[in-house]
Amino acid sequence: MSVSTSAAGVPARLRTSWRHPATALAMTYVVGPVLTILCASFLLFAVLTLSPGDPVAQLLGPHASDSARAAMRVRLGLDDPLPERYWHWLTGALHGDLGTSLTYREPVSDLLAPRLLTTFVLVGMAAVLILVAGLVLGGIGGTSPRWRPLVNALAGLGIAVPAFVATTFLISVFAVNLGWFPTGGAGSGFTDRLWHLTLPAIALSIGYAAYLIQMTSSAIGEEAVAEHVLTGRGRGLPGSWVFRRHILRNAALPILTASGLTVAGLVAGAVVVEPAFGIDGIGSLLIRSVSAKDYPVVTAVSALIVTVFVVVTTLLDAGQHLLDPRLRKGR
Amino acid sequence: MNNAPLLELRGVGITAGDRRNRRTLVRDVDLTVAAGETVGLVGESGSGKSMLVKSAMRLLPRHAATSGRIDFEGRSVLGFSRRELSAYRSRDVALIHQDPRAHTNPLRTIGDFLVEGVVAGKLLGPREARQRACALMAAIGITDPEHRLTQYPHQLSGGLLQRMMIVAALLPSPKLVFADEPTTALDVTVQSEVMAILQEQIRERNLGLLFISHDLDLAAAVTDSLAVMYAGTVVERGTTAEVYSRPLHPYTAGLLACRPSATAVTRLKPIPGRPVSAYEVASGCAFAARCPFATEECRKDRPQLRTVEDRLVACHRVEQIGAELAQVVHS
Amino acid sequence: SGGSSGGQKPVSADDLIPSLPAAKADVDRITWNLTGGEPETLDPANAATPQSGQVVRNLCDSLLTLDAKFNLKPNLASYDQQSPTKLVLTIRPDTRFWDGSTVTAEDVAFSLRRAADPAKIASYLFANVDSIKATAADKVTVTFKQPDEMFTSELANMVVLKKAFVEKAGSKLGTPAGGLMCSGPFKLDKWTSGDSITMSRNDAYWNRERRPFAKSVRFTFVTDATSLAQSLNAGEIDGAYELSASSVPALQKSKKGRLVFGLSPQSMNIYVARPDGVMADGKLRAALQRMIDREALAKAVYHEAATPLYTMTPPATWPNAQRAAYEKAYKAFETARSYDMDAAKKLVKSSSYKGQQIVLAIAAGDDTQSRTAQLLQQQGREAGLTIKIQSMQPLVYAQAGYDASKRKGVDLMLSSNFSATPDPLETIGFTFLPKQTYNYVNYDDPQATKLFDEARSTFDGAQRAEKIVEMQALYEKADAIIPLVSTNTTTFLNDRLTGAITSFAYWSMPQMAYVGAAQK
Amino acid sequence: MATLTATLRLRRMSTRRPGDPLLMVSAALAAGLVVLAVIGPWIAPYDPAATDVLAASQGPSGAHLFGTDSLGRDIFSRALTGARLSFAGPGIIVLGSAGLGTLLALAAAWHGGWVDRLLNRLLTLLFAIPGVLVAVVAAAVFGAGFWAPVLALTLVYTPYVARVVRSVAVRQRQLPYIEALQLAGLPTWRICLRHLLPNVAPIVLAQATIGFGSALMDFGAVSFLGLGMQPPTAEWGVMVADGRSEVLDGAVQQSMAAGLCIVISVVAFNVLGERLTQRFGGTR
Amino acid sequence: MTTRSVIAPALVVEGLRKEFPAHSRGGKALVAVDDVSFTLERGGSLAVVGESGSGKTTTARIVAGLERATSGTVTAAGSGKGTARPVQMVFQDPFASLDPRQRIGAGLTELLRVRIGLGRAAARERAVGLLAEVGLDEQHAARLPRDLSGGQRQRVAIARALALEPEILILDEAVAALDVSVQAQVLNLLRDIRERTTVAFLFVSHDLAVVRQVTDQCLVMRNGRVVEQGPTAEVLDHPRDPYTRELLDAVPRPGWQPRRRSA
Ligand SMILES: Nc1ncnc2c1ncn2[C@@H]1O[C@H](COP(=O)(O)OP(=O)(O)OP(=O)(O)O)[C@@H](O)[C@H]1O
Ligand SMILES: Nc1ncnc2c1ncn2[C@@H]1O[C@H](COP(=O)(O)OP(=O)(O)OP(=O)(O)O)[C@@H](O)[C@H]1O
Ligand SMILES: [Mg+2]
Ligand SMILES: [Mg+2]
Repeated sequence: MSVSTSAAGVPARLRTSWRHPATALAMTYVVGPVLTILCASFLLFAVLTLSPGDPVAQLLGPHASDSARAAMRVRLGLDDPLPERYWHWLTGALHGDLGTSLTYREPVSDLLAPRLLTTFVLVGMAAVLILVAGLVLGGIGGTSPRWRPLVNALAGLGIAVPAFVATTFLISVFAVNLGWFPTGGAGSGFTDRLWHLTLPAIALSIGYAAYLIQMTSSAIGEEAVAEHVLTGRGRGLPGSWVFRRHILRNAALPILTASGLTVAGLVAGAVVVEPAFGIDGIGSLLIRSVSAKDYPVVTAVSALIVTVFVVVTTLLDAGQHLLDPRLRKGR
Repeated sequence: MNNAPLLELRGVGITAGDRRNRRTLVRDVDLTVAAGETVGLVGESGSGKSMLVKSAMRLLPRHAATSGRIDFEGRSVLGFSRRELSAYRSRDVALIHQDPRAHTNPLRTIGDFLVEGVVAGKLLGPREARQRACALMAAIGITDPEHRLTQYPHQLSGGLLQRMMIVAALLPSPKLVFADEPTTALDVTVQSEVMAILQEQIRERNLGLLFISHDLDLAAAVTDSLAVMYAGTVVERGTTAEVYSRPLHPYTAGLLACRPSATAVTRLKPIPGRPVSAYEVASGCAFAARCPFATEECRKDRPQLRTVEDRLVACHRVEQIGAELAQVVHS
Repeated sequence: SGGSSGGQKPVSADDLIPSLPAAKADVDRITWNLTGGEPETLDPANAATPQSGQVVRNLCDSLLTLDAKFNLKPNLASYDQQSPTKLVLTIRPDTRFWDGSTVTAEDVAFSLRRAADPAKIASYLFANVDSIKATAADKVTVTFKQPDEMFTSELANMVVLKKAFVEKAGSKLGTPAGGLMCSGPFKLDKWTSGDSITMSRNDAYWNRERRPFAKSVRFTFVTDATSLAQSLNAGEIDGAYELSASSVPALQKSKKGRLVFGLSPQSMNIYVARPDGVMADGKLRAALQRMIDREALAKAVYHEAATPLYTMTPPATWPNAQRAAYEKAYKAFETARSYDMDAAKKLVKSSSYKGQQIVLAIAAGDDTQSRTAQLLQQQGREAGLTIKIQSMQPLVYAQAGYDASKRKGVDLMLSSNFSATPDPLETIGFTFLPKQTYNYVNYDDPQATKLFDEARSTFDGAQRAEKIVEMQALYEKADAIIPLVSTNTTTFLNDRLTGAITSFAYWSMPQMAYVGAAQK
Repeated sequence: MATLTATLRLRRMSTRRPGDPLLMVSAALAAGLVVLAVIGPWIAPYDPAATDVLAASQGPSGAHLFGTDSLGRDIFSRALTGARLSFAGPGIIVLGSAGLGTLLALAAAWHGGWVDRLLNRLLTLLFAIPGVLVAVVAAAVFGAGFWAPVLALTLVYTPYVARVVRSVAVRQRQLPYIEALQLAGLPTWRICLRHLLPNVAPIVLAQATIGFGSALMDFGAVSFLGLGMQPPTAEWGVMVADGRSEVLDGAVQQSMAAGLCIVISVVAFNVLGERLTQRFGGTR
Repeated sequence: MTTRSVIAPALVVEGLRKEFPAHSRGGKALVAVDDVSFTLERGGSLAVVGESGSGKTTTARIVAGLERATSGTVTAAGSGKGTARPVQMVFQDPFASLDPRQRIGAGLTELLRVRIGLGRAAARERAVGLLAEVGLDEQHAARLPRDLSGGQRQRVAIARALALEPEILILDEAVAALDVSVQAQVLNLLRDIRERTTVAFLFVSHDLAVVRQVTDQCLVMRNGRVVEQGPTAEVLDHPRDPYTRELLDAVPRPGWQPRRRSA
């Protein structure tokens, strides 16, 4: 996905000039992210609420009387003013109550829990694939000028294969023609689940892995020609020493960032892949709930995706501050 | 070791670029540095000074190639095996760069930086190396050396960092030091101090020094002999005193003449035109276009270095223009 | 593959199969897919979708039931229409809930009253009901405000819950957390949200004959046609109903199992969406009837999982006893509305149509609807009509079904209908009585209305058929609905199993109880 | 200082290097694709909507280069015709986001201070909401179709453009030539439009080119999910989705043809964008 | 030169102070310029020298109006021409002080037309004249900055500054980035300009030899403060402040030996 593939770089954080160190830290790592999550969830909540289509249409079927519909709307609080509804949802969410699904008539948290597990396994597998492929191939591309063109070409191609095209291709080849893998479902039990989720994980990971390969390769490549690396060479340091302590150590920062962002974006990527493979994770749930205008579910899932993203980027930020002495001690 | 000079360059040429457009950066350079001798290499920006040093350490980028002979203590540097090269770089020579900040790894401490050369080369154990580094720092007047070891490059001023570069260069007790414009980025007062330290240490240890600068006055003050470069070639070579007081090449003379005097207000005598790079010169003397004495011959044939009055000069018309040159400089 | 449709000739009603040969032995486990996806709820009063209804029927006993050929039979209760406005249900004496407690008349009355609550989807069925009372230990009496012949057949889909349990479960009833308490042949084991519903055999089931062959049944929720077909082919899933038309060709070739078509009251129609607009011209509607090549549609889009349909009420809604009467009337329409592009073109020419855009609304994301619409568009072009397809958000589309304001600017609506009972009256009522939900064109013929009311109060099948046929002759003239195809129930069953009900009657009976091993 | 000069010279040298074969090839390919997209509907051998049930699901043949789909439509014609819509969406997305992003970036770079900080906050917020989510929700609000995903993706892409352009513009803004122009008393709008903008334009172009590839994929993805363009529209994402139901039958031609079209286009524009970025020295 | 000082000064700077907010948390504000006062005579030439970070550039930028002083006043003689600014500036980096996408001639005519209000033809003519004044000819007008050498660019920058007929020309290390052989050309040009026009120079530099050539007043700064001030020759030949002396001692020259400051 793009946004997926175009996902790049860390959102530049504000460097606020707050006087007190503790305030500044809290600002960067707590208040900012929380504000972002709140704003994002409110935006989504508001936009969705304002969208056309009456959820009651599905709840009561076509033959219900107008008064029954009206009563249902009141019961669900659909006619309350927007801020009130959001506040209601938010306070509930803070107490662990994400509301009740309109279509499934059960608590959103009950809907989410099993699907989160599925999505988590899928995303986890994809993350492993991405990190392994990205770091290994990227490392080869970054260090070996001989292999670099091939690695770059592979990555360039991989980035251009959207998950949904990969999905179709993989199903046709590995599931239908070769019959090695199932085409859908999440499976049950550990190995069965892995087996079911292999193709989806591959489809999900292609674009991201290619992106990571590029980032890794170029981070290492750039670092390898940095002047301080030249100094190291000029001092007769062994190649492996220079590679580990100067190239890898320094390239680790951008690579870590790219890896983190990739993994953070995976949950969103699952939105495309899950429905295509008939996997009932939170991605499929989101798509279904959007068309049913099941706004408690959509808001919860969206908030979850945004939260994962924000938490990961915040951690990355913190990680950078830890790893980079220039940031650590101020300037 | 006998009489062979420490470093000897014979007919060194450097080209760079890809197959379709290769450029000559340095052409046919001869240069020697004897043990305990300080040789100055001066020339304007782009004349190929840094490239020459890099080639002497075999640090040229991949797309650049060296031709000719480079011998260190009679052994061909260009023919070194990997291990020999590593030993050569770690024990025999050291390089001090113009921009210390770019040449130190921002993510590692000064301590790591100082000792890694000797530790990786197994010349000293880590603890011993740190002690030696502290001793050396103290000797060149750096206060609180222990604390400095734990600091990061960004926490040090440029002058201090350049002194650290000197410490790092001297720690493995090399025989020859390349100093590539070590003070260009520094204030005059700091420059004076850094130069004093460098000179002191070089003299104390009786090391060879190839000192690169575009400041003729500075080079003249600290070196025993001088080589003047223009457009990738050495145009004049001799003892500092002679070259400085009585230049034989029109370019050297022009350089001396165009420096504003620190003591008197005079109308300057600039060299017309602009400095060119080696690849911009087709045939003939590179300086011909700017030389007031140039003749048809100068424009056609490239003059070779030849011995004139104990000196090497690359000019067809040395004999004819000697008197006029003296006037140019001293009027 | 078992006696399914012969590949070449179009599937006709005679080729349809009501059920597969009876099961021979027990099986441990059956995995069955709910093609519509995960049920939203198992609360019987709201279980109106194919998938939720299907599951509920296995868990909870309906008062009456159908057989594979749509004949109404007593089940948990037998009925006695004591007068046109009074119906007495007698509950079998030996029936028990899963927890062993007896099913009482109070439970039955409670379940019916609960379904009649206006906040429940099924409540519309109770429009004519006056009261529901437990009148004896085993008797429930239903009285009507006006005679309602349809109510009885709806009892095949009316199930009984244990009152005490329902009151305790509250709003959680029928959710993964709340569960159910019924008396059906299967007990609900576990509903794992997002994954599956499992149920196991109720060994204490009162109806020995209907004792399930399968020890346990697991329902999966695969919605993607490709995935489903692949899982069926691989034997991972044993069977499924209502398979998507697009997977028919692949499954017909399957070596793992057989694909069977059965009679179904489901149909695909075009509704004229509003009384005004370009489609107000009757000639144009008549042209539509003739320009559509229903055979080609059944073939190309449904891969023969459908049969051309020429009246609004599909043959499956005809009561078996009066089949001949209905069929005779139907044949006339079949001839009059047969595919004839020249006739269609003439009709268009003679109409007031001036090349305006005719907007055809479909539900976004519905593959079959989309293909059907594309074919219609193409045939419209041949006939000289410009049809524009407008995909509606599923929710908006659902709303447009009953809310005229959402149909603004829409001329035609593609819509699939289904009537759960073998009784044409229900659909006719909603469509051709004044002010009814689907009466988009404001059809109002007092004569037809009168016939409808009479038919509804006629409990004699033959007489009712007469009235309905007469009424049909009236309302079909309006061409307010252009029937396309009657979609068959497609069933796939793994060869290791048999016994499945393969007509749409499966929806009104504990269909999983019939499925068992093909071999001893 | 001398080395500063030297590196600048070096850069100048590299930017004037005449031949970048990859740049030329990708530019030609991209241009060719755009031309095809424009004239596609006119040169398509068949009516892309014409169904022919008798010739359904055929493999590639002389009459049908890529075969036919399940309704018997010519896939080649559909792919050709589909190029127009498949490109129009991303085209608008890229134009919109590049315009808006550049505007915001210039404003932030010029004013600095709170304007910059506000923009930064806004971008952080937008970054946190995944694009697919926005597109999905937009489809829910405005209804599936062309404009909902296009507008949503425009919004999603804006911060990416804005961030890159902002960093370049800030760098330019700090260069003395801008200060010299200010000192000379030229009006701000003139400096921004006549001097700053032309100098960030190459990077905007490069960014937009890469963005086009991504937008092509995202737009297709939204259609694939059924929330964008709807069948029977000939559009690549729709075609991939449409062809999925035929995959079981072994008829992969529709999905694969459309998928390949997407991949080839994205590669062309990505490579072009990357070469442009390299040439104009921006950051990715 | 002495006769000039009779006229009203071109620039009077009094009690200039500039603080930059602290970079990092908890840090104190950085005082870049602290109580700097000086006067620049009309047609005069004042050098500001000092080590790196002493506040030279900051002072110059405040005078130019590119930075706002924390306190203190800057009074520049109002230019008679009305529209044009009285202060113009030439920057250190010749590779960054021209719009890389604008041709030399176009840049000059733009200024002349927009700021001076000349017509198209007049502006072009004047532009050629200006280029000639800085030793460039008409053919350079059609070039882009990247096609010029560093020295030529710096000439163009000077021409641009002169185009607006300023009272004061600030040169911030304007020759520092140039090769020595070219530096001399530009220094000579600056001298010519001083002789030809009445523009006053505020010449920021750390190179004392250069300062001697082009200025007649001198201001030595350290840590934002003025440590010594006076006629250039006086200051350089008979420095009174130890810091000035140290600066002078550090300049390499024949027979010079580098020395350690402390220890
Ligand atoms: N990596 C490289 N590839 C190609 N050309 C290079 C490279 N590095 C430098 N050059 C070119 O080589 C020539 C000599 O460069 P070099 O850096 O040796 O000059 P220098 O005398 O050290 O100048 P300076 O005083 O600016 O440091 C210049 O024309 C420069 O543009
Ligand atoms: N925009 C700014 N924000 C914060 N601090 C600044 C800023 N500009 C300059 N300073 C600081 O103010 C002090 C004086 O800087 P200034 O540039 O005026 O020195 P300078 O004398 O011109 O030095 P150089 O010779 O290196 O150009 C320095 O410590 C510098 O770090
Ligand atoms: Mg150099
Ligand atoms: Mg400065």
